[in-house]
Amino acid sequence: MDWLQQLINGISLGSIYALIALGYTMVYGIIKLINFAHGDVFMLGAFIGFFAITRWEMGFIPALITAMILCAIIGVIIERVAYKRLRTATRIAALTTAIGVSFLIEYTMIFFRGATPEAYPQVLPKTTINILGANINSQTILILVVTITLMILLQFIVHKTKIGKAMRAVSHDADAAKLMGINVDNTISATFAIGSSLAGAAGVIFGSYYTRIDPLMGVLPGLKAFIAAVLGGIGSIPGAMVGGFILGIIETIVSAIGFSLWRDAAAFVILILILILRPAGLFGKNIREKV
Amino acid sequence: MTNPLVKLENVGIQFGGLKAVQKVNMYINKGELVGLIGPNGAGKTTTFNMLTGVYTPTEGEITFDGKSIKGFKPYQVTQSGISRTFQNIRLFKELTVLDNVKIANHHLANHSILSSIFRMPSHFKGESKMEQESIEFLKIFGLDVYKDELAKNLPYGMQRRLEIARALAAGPKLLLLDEPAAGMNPQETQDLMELIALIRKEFDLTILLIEHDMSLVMGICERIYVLDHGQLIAEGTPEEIRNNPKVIEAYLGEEVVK
Amino acid sequence: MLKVNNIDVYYGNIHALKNVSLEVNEGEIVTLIGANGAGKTTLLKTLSGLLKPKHGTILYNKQQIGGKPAQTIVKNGVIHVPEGRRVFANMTVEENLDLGAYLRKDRDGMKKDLNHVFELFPILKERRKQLAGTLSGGEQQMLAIGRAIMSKPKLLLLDEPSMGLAPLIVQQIFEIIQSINKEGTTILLVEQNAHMALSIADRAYVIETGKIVLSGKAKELQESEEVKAAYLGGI
Amino acid sequence: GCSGGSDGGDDSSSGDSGSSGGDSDVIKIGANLELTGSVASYGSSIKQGAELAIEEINANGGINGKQIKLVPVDNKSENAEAVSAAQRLVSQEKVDVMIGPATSGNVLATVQIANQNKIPMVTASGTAPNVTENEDGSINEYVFRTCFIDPFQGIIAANFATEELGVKNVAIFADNSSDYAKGLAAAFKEQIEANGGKVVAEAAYVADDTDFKASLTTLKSKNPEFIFIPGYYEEVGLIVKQARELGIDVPLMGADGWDSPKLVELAGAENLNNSFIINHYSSEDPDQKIQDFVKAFNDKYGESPNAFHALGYDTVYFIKDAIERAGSLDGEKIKDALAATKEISLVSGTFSVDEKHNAVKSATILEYVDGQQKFKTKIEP
Amino acid sequence: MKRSKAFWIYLAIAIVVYAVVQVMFMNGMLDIYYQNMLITICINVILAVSLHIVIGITGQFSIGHAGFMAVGAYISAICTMKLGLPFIVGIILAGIVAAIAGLLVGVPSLRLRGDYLAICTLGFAEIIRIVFLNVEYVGGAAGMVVNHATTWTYAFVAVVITIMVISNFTNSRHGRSCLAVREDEIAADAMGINITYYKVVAFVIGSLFAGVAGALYAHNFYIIQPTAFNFLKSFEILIYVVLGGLGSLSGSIIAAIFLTAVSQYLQAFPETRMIIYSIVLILVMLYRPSGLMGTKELKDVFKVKKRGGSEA
Ligand SMILES: Nc1ncnc2c1ncn2[C@@H]1O[C@H](COP(=O)(O)OP(=O)(O)OP(=O)(O)O)[C@@H](O)[C@H]1O
Ligand SMILES: Nc1ncnc2c1ncn2[C@@H]1O[C@H](COP(=O)(O)OP(=O)(O)OP(=O)(O)O)[C@@H](O)[C@H]1O
Ligand SMILES: [Mg+2]
Ligand SMILES: [Mg+2]
Repeated sequence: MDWLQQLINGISLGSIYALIALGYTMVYGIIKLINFAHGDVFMLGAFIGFFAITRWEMGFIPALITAMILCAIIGVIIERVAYKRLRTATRIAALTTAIGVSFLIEYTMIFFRGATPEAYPQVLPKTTINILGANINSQTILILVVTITLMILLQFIVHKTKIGKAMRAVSHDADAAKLMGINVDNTISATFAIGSSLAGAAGVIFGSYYTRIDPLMGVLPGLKAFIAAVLGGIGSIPGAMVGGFILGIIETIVSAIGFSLWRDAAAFVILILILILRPAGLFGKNIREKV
Repeated sequence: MTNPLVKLENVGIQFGGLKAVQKVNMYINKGELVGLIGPNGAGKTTTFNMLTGVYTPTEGEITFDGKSIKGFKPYQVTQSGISRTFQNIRLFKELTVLDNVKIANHHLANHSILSSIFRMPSHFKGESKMEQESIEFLKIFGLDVYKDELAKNLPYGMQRRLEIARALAAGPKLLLLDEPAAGMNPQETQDLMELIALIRKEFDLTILLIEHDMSLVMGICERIYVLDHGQLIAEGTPEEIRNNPKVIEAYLGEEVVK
Repeated sequence: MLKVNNIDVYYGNIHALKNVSLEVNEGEIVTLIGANGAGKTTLLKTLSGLLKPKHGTILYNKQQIGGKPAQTIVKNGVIHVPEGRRVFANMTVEENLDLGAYLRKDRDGMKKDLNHVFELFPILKERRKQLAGTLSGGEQQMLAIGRAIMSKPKLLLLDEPSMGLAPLIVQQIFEIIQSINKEGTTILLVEQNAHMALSIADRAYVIETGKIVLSGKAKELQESEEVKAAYLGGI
Repeated sequence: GCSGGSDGGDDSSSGDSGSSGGDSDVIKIGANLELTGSVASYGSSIKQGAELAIEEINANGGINGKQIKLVPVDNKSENAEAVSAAQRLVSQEKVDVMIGPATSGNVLATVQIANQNKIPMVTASGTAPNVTENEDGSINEYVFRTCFIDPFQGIIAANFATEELGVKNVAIFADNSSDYAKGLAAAFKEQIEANGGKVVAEAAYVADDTDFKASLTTLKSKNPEFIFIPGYYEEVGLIVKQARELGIDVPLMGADGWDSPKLVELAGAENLNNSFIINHYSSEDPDQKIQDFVKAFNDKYGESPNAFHALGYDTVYFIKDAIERAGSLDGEKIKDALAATKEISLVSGTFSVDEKHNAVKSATILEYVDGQQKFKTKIEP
Repeated sequence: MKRSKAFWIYLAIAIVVYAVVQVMFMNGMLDIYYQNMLITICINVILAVSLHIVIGITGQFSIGHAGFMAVGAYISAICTMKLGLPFIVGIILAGIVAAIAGLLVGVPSLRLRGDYLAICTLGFAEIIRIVFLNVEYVGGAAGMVVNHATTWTYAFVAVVITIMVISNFTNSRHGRSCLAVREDEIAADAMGINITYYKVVAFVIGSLFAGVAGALYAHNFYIIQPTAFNFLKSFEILIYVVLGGLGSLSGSIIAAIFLTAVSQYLQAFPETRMIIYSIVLILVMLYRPSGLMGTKELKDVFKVKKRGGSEA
């Protein structure tokens, strides 16, 4: 029953990617910025959760909520301070700033607490369920449920609510959106708040699932999550989730057949193939510029 | 009559379910100035896009100068002698006026990358020839005073002219103008008409133009095609078109005719 | 209704509007004509809050709105149909229209207005589910006006609504402008098509390189030799 | 005993100072370390250890009456930066001795600078054999280390597996992004096969991975009786945890890269049962020196030391001992003194420097029992 | 005539700079630390300029430049260390093979635009790195020990050639075509420019010089390891180009020099090094989003000044 175990491994890895990718895709969707700092907000979320649990002695759920709220605030601050002025600048200037913000968060964190990792306390009850010879961790199921729930919630927000419509309008043409009476600044802030709180949630869940957190922990998952978002079609919420799962499963397969060192390469190969064959990703709409 | 310069036979294109253009048959003889009019969304720009290789027709055949150009990439179409302007101005905004024209002139020069990198004589010869020719074009359009200005800093009317100058610099036999008078006031439109007449003579051009300004279309076109819902509904001289009830109903409305 | 007093607007160092004053009374159609780059668009953008005046005041129903954020101005019923259509390209026609009614809460009224828009522009009804970005230029212009109607404008700012439209549609648009006006909406119309604009307007202003150079009754301006020479061409 | 904490400074001399550097009342120790970048935690740990040692030494009167000044320079965990950092230390800061980078790669990038400028360099954790010994068998004269070399630990682990645990079919799960882990894995494999055992499965991971389940599942299906996991505690903690979750309950073993109190927190005490670590020392060791170190470290930094901390600490004492014996700050003399080090007793064990400039020291094998390292056996080199 | 004058001026400046530095080495005013710093600056300038042609001139958003640098580094190291070829051959082969790598990467990926291209090039660079990580012939993770061969002369000559080639390319009909591609692909296409061809050409030239920089790098730092060429390295190069001003050759050169110097200076402040670096980066981007030089070149700045001066 190895393959079943591997499938479960893949899904549990993928759901973490998916969770981060959801926030990525939202932020990208609205201001077309590859927010490299997203992975670092994820890291901050993990640390906030850690402190909430160890210092302030909170339970898992309160810690999760605290991390989400604080990350939302951090996300809004980052946007207001660093990105807002650059809305009309070139994409590459914004991207460079995002790289700068990412470094700043990482190294400020290192400055205050060093680079050594921290171990998350065991907060989630853990039972291992054995199905057909495969071990499923109850946490895996929890993550899966959380990811899918959040995905549905987000999809609802973006497509059915007023703020969602405003988000999409702003993403296409901010000036025209203003003329509809939409408060563009608030809409963008709301997007960052939602995206960052998702990253925060992902951080706490990641921490309690894998136990290790450190100031640079956001770099790789951030990149992977971005790949997942692109795979699924950036801007598409179900796409981000499916992209996350696909990436998780592919990485698992590659490792399982003994090519674990090529795992990241495989992720990129898939990404490139998708981009070349279906540039808008699996769920994205490819709209050609009309001339 | 001799062979037409360009011929569209049963050309059509579909976007998803939408048949934007269907079964269009058109020809333009060498030296003619032909208009293409029709309601918004009729498929005029789409027809230009098919002619210039931006879209590949899903059916039909396009021949230019006796050869099929269907499936050509836009740059290949241009190199074989068709160039165009755009409905929404698409200049190289951050480049100078002169560079805009030189770029269009590009494919007429032939010094290689290596000769440029190593600054061989052919590079200097080629570049100075390009420079001279480009300035000539600018002079015709009264743009030579602006030659070192960035394109984005030109007044709108000048930008429209520059678009035409640039298209001409690509050395076309057939020039396609997509709403050249859009956004111009009547006075400017008048000037434009004179300009078109001038370059046509000067460069021995064949011109196909799209325009909603009837004063221009009726004033200078020798023959007019009318598209509606992707299909040709009329063809004829300005006089015939003006009085064609189908065209009046679909496009002109009563007022214009008066 | 609208009173603009001595405003100056800059783009960085470029002084785009110089000491501009104008007035629009309730129920009027006022048109602003002028050559390319004269500053017409700049003026409308300032009125709708996309740009901020450096000096001067803009009074709307006696309230200062100059420099206020766009959404506040929209809330007050000043609706701007921007130049170059600016429809939401990746959203459907229907979603675009919905966004026009972003600040509205009266569902019944919205439904009625939607039907009204579809009556005015039947092609939009046909293309309801199509993405706005793939519409032709003319269709997009109609959508932009339709979207503005959905915002229930009290004062409608129209920036070159006839640009790139077929003659028949231009006539229609001008008829629609008049009928919107009859229904009680005040209109400030910016146009290149001076003939048409002057023929439906009550009053007109002429702007040249950022300054108002002429103003008066539309009929009078239409007869004025100056205007004829500069803006009406030799027709 | 020699050096150690409390009674180190008051030896002989201190009168004259045949210093080569300009200012005569301080000894400058440059530290070219990974303080930012991908392995910042290693470099920072070494720096903390070194700072503690220097503080102690200075408090006790310094070396030959001179205070030590640490000049830390960041190499961003990059080869290129390591080179310029070394050059900076040598030509700008004019240091007397250098503490070398933490990773073998970065040490290799700087060995020629140490040699050419005759500034002795000691790495705390550059374990690759070719750090001190070139491919052609020549020795990098000015380069030393306080850590084990890779093959040593690999062989010990293999012998322990076959002899003490009596297993035959083993698996290896190595950190492939680290030459350290790869070196250990290679030596282990060779020795296991020499001992008549068999490597039934091999897998690898790279630093910063967090999910190892796919490879572990594959390893499990080959039914090994023992898994050797050379690597660093950051990943090993997660590997052990995930292995146990997947139902892998065979003995696991690693080397000094495992050593950190964090390992227990990361893996969970229970999961670590039935696993073994090769280390320089045991923090359980009642030896006063070790207990003093652990306490002093805890007092200063509020956490328990890991192997990098201990090695960084020892590196300073190793240098101090040599300078004292050299009686001069001349690079060549210090180098000779370092090379002549015999039986120096430090926190990470008692060691001598052999002709290849490697630290010859005993290794301790410890077993994790409910989160505590329990002494299992000691292996002499 | 005008152009060749510019060329001679350029050459004269280069010779003077070279001579001055050389003299300072000889009389010991610059020690090995500064020598190494100058070589590092040269390498970074080559990297910056070679990415400038891709991003600044052609507008193709590539953030995987370190991949081509890696190819150059490893190829040259193989040439000198394994095959015993002279260093200069190593440099040339490094450039050629990196250019071929650029071609192989460019042809499929340059069909993409903007951020998608960015992420695709990033992916390719990581794949290249992972390949080297897994090839034992070049030492895998442990890397390859490489003899020191890069001298100030090699580095400086390489910089001079790189700048000359790229600036000559830019100031020709070919460079203008690349600019057109940057400005508006659809319009460029309609003007008869084979946009794919020029994108690939620019990418190949960029990769070629990145390969040369890689060769100099490999032979300057004694060892090469795959981690040296990860995406952070690519970002570093990207930052030179963006900070200098997209489209400005002299801007990228100045930024590369400035940032290399700052980074070396900050070595002694490890705790705050990256914090300062990132704050500088963010501030420049916020207050000069088009980079230090914008699209201007150094000579434009002087021209304006001169004109202003004569009027006054
Ligand atoms: N890429 C595309 N995808 C989907 N539909 C398209 C696309 N391009 C054009 N269309 C549709 O084809 C039809 C014809 O468009 P076209 O731009 O050719 O009109 P036009 O005649 O130029 O109109 P106008 O005078 O307003 O510019 C329109 O209904 C438009 O929506
Ligand atoms: N974003 C901008 N930045 C700098 N200058 C601008 C900007 N937008 C407009 N301008 C300048 O301001 C002046 C007025 O422009 P505006 O767009 O208001 O003219 P307009 O009368 O609407 O012309 P058109 O008929 O072309 O629409 C012009 O000189 C123009 O170049
Ligand atoms: Mg059109
Ligand atoms: Mg305007």
